[in-house]
Amino acid sequence: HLPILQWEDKRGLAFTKNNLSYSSNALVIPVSGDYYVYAQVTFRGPIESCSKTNSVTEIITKVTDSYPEPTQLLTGTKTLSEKGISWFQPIYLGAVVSLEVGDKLMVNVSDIKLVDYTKEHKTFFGAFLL
Amino acid sequence: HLPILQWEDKRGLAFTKNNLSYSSNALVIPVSGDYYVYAQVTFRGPIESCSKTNSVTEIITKVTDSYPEPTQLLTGTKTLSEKGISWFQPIYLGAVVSLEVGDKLMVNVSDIKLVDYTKEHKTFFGAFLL
Amino acid sequence: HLPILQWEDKRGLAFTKNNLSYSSNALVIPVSGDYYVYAQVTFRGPIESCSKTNSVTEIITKVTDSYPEPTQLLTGTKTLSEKGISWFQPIYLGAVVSLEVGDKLMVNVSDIKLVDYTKEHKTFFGAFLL
Amino acid sequence: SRRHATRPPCPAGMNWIEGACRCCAQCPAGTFLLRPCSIHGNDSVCATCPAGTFRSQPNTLHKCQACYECDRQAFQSVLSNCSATSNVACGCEPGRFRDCLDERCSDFSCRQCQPCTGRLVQRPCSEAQDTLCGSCKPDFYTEGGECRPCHTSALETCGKECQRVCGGRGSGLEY
Repeated sequence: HLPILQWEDKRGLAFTKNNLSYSSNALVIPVSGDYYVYAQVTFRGPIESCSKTNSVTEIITKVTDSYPEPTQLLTGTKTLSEKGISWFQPIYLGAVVSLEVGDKLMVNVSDIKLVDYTKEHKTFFGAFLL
Repeated sequence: HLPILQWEDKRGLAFTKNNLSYSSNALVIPVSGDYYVYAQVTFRGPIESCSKTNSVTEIITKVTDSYPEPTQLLTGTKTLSEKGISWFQPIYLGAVVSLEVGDKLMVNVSDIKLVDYTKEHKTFFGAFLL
Repeated sequence: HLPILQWEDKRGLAFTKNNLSYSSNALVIPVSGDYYVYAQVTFRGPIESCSKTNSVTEIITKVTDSYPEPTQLLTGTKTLSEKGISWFQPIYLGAVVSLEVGDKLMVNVSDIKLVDYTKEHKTFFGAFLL
Repeated sequence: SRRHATRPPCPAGMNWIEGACRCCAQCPAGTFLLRPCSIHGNDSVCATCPAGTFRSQPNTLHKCQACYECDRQAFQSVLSNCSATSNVACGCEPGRFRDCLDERCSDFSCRQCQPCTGRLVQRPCSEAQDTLCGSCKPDFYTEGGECRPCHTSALETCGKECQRVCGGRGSGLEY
């Protein structure tokens, strides 16, 4: 599986409420219903590593006790044409999904070393019940 | 007019409820009000066709009985700098629009052959009443 | 500070309601709460100016009486690889933020001359209370 | 306020069903949970995944997952169709190989295998990788990175690779 991002859930602009909690890298759904789920990851490079990056991918995934495999809910995949020079690439995803109590939402990325985690307003993740 | 995308509305992650229905390639608004409307289209190429693609465009459009022409609600247009090699380009759009009962929402694209229709989590479309 | 965009708030698709008002380039928050705030800016170039553009940035900012400096809420920054030829680059941002009555929301951009303001469906800004 | 009832762990082969507040037997792969079980726990009502959907594992989900589709525009071909228990598997049309987007290769396009014109094939084209071309075939000579047939080479530039062909043709050559 692709690496899973960790998130800040209290400090700065981050917060959780209405029993939507954050634990072990996942938002935990407190009540069944339809949620608007969204995330933006800002990728940046190049980084000193042998592999040359051709693309970046962000996936919002659901894990549930009712099924042994994660379900990919939303995917953003972008090829990169910036060669060698320093580049930035944000990917925003958002949509309504039906979720059950206890479901866990996570964000996976193609390469965690490419994620710009330096500023909370560039990479963020959230959900709200409709 | 630009080609209109067709959507799956029942299988997998797709669903409709609260009388927001899908018919003839459009979401049909059941009650007047303000809706958050969103869509992502993942474009990919190149495809073996004479035309070399310089840009991709996604437009969420409204058709209403009270006016003979479609109204462009949201537009995402992106030029492509990937030359010849295989490329992926997602475009996400979302905003609040005021809609009337019976209005129809559709997604138009610049070139339907460039749309990645292979996975439901890469190309999606929806709306919810505020 | 980065330039602040001005917005149309009445004509065409634009509207304000529920006391969420627009004044001096800002949306003014009428009641404290959690809001989904979003904006898309379509950038386009090149423009006749000496500076060659390497990147474009869009920031949704909060200004509040309780703090003398603006707070960056959401940022989208993208490097450009289109050389010299005409290019388009949309950046969409959206997330839930906690706001207080009287807070002002604005959109800043890296270079106002690069903003495609010609069509309301290409560049837009809004918020709604959850 | 209502004390949050802690959920008992379910026995193997059973999952907790929130709505029914009890453990129910899992539905087998290829099906989904149509109706939760009664208090007996083992009488979950399962239904077969509708066409175009699948579940590859035992589950207590209300829907099946939508099958992927192979990307015709990218010259993908169907290796195995989607069934109730497995997603579609896509490969490349003959004469093409996978150009993967990243290591996972869940997204790929199918590029034409290079023909190795005038060269020896060191490794034939396969689903996973392009043909690997070797050196020029016999009776071919290299020019500008390409392999050309010896009979096309001019007499005066006839190299040693082409002695067999040009040597015979120009036997009366004075030095």
